Amino acid sequence: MGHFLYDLFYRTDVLLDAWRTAAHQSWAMRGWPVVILDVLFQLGWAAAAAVFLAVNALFIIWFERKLAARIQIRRGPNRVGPWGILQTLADTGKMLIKEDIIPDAADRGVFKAAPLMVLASTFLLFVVLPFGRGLVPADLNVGLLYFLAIGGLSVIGILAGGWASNNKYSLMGGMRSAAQIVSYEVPAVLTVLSIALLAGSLKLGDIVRAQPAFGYILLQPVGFLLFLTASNAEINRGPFDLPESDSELVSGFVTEYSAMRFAIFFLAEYTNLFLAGAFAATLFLGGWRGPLLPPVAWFLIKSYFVVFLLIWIRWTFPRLRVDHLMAFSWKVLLPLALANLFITAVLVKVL
Amino acid sequence: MRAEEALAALRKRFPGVETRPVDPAPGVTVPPQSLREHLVFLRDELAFDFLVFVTALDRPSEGALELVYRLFSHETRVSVVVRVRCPRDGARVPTVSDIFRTAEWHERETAELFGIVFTDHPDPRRLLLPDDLDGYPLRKDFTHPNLIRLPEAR
Amino acid sequence: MRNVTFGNRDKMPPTARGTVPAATVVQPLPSASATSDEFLLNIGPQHPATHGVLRVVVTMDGEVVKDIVPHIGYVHRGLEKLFENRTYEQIIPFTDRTDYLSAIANNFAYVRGVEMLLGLEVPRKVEYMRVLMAELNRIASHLLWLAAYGLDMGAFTPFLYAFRDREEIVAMIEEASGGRLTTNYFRVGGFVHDLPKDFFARLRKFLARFGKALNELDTLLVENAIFVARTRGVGVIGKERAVSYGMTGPCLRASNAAFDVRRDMPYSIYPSLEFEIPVGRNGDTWDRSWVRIEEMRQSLAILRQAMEGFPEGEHRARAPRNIEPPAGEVYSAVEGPRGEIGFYIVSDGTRKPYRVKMRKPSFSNFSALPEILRGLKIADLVAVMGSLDLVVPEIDR
Amino acid sequence: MYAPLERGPIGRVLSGIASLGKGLWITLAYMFRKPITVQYPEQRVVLPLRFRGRLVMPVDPEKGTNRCTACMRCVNICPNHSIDIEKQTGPDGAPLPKPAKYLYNLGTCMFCNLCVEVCPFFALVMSDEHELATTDRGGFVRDLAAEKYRLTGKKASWWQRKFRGSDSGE
Repeated sequence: MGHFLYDLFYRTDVLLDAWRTAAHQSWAMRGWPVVILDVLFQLGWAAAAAVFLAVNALFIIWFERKLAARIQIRRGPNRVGPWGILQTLADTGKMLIKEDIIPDAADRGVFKAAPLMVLASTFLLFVVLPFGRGLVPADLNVGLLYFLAIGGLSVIGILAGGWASNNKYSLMGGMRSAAQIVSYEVPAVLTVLSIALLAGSLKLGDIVRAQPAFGYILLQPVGFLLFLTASNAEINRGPFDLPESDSELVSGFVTEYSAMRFAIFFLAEYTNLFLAGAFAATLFLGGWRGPLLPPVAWFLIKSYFVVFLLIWIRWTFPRLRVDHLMAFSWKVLLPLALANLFITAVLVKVL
Repeated sequence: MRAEEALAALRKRFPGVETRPVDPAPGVTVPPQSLREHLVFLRDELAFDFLVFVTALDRPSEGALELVYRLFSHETRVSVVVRVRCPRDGARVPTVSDIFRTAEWHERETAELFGIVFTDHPDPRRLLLPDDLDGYPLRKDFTHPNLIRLPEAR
Repeated sequence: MRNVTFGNRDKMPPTARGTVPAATVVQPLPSASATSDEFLLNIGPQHPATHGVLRVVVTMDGEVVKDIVPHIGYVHRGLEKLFENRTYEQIIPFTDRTDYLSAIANNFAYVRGVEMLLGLEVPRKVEYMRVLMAELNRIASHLLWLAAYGLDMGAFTPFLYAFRDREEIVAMIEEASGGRLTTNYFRVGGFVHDLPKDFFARLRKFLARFGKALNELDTLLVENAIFVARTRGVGVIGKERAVSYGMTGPCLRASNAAFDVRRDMPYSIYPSLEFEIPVGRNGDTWDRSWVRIEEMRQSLAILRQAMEGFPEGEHRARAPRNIEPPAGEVYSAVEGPRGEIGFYIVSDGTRKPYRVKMRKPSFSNFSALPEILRGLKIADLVAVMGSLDLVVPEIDR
Repeated sequence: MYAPLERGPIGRVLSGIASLGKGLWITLAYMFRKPITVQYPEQRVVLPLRFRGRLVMPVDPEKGTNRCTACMRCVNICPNHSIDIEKQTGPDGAPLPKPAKYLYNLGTCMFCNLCVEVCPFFALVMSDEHELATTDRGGFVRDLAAEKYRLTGKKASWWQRKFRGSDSGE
């Protein structure tokens, strides 16, 4: 029993592999097509990811509200549940029973689809995210590319939402978001490339294993800051929250959304926040690796530490202006990322 | 320019300078048609660069509206009041919004509250009042169903 | 994009006697733009950045502001008409309500005007109390501006820090007057109550603490690189234009014009106090912010001096029970947090004023908005409008 | 400090980065401070003595009734005409110096305190009641004379000192 628990937490990959092999064998012995089993496995992963997504959102929203409150010498939510931890649950319940309003002039089909598009793109990212040793639905050999490509997809949903609302504020929010996500994708890609150079692989599992004990952050300090900034901008959070800057664009692309559809946008936003933290932890902080504690715990600690950094930054700084945002990406981050990549390439070659 | 010089120059140009009780600022009354040239003179020659406000007083007993332009000089720190009298019916006064930009809104306000037409005003729309309000509220004879007078002291 | 008009002009009833033309709610677009990329954006009356019910219709080209038409009057209460039907003492609480952030400055200007009409001398202690209250009120108002401006700029945290400090001031004012915003503290000839006993202890505590808190706010918002980048060189208005638009207060001083009613039309005990008048150099949005921060520091200095020289005496002069000033007129101006607050009071010798004209700083400051804003971006609109420190009831009155 | 112009381009960039760091430092320090929130319905701030809540006409404990003489001065001073008085009438129909009804319109009152100041008999007090929001406008007009309000606490002694002498202003 002790062995099993140890394996469960520390050598999940061995356990999972053994179990999967056993399942495959028994499945094949009955003469059933193995594809179905694989599909079932993937569905299991999807269910697990969905559960994690919901629980994580509950926690991370509470975490941000509580942390923001601490920064602002307030108490934050403290009425529902111990330390207000169930506040998000109550809010979700409220969202669910609220009237779902669709503006008359909206493009109904697109309007309804937009939140799901955004959520889908964040959901799909869980495919390559290594939670622990072997705890990854599919460790693709192009994992890094997959992360960048799918992560950029959310812009379609945001733009669609902004357009379909038929509201000028929404449209401007959507347009800003498109410009912003596309611009910040470039420095993000270049920074991630230098990681790929160091690790010699695009597979996230390999990248985690290739990192020294302290992670790539000491080899790539500038890269870490660049990635943090770029991913913060890609998930549209302060000080880069221009698509929904409430003092200018009321609420940007979510202005016309209410009830459940708004909740889905909200869920996607906070999942994105976690994903930004998780990928930063995976690429720069050594992912799930760490002494003593089980890999999953290390992974969550590191991810939430990055999330903490992002929240801290959000509640400290004023918002950028849209042209400064672009200028910052193209004139500051891009040259820095290029220089970083170049230096990394030279050093990798020389050393 | 010093304050005394400005006041002396003012007296020279306007012999009829009067000072109403309490307010120490000298006041001059000018006819509507020469208002603009006097204001330009005050602004350019005597450095009265700041139009504090424009308003009017309704004097129904005299059948007149009295426009009040209060100027202040940042340089000499002297105030001057320019008054224009015009009849209550069909009051027309030239705009000064090109001399002092702030007059644009003050004139729009005065126009709708007192019923004065500022000729050549660049933007003669209503400013504060709803579009469907009849009458000029700050005239003494204004009545409106929603305007209820306080009961007199018993 | 469709050409949008607001309201139906044809349905409007004709204006009285036809002398004032009926309002055209939106200026027609220039003919050239009808087919181009420009569109109208209606900001307000309910918008997070307008700080109240005012509305600006902006002609936009993408994110760039081409033209801007402000619409005001949503909270026009006809106060000047009301005043004609109120006795002099009944007007005092209404002056609070013209600008809920600087009720004391408004009280001050009005009460001083009535005292001038009456020829009433107020005790020395009253003057000191008035200056103390006015400066506290100025700090409170500037702190609220800073808080709200932080929100406009997307920084929520300074809001709560500023409110913490403002709360102390408001509590002090509340303890003295009984009201937090609409204080109704001033009376003709003095004050309704004397200062509470522990007022100076509280004030001393506040003065000792607030300097550091102000530096924190300064660092967090006004000196912040993102803030500087967003405000520096944005929304510039030169000295001459600013004066011509009748701007006063911090907005004017940011444009390098050292005009302060406290110094240039001296009143109360201000001539005997030492304070500097901070002046900006460019007249941009950052200068307007910086001037306000500096003004708070100067107000602290004034508070210290007024506290040290605080005399003993009565808190109210012997004023007649029925205030019936002799016929005459007066213009009484004070330096409010937003600029020159003036009351032009015309008396006809009865208990009710013949006419009270309120000269309010936000009115003139706001009228310069189209000039300041043309060619900037929509995000600048928020930055510039916030930096003007508008209080809408004061614009509409 | 009038900073941003004073420095060269490199100095501006460096001071800009420094300003961001300083901002982060300030917010980090605040994370470890105690919240200043007052948990409103449970905790309440102490209202100052001069706080102006709803107008009441307290019962004078010595007289057992209110102190109003229906002199109409509060009616006349009220800027919004929020107060009206119906006098009691004697057997012969002549009005008595007592209010039969003291009507106070909470909906138009602006809590200016003028009626309290003008009252020569100290019949009126601005109470500490401030949670006055309701969903029903009908309850806004109240008869203060019929209410028989009992003033308690510090405010009561403050009020009673005013007409029993030894008024120290506090």
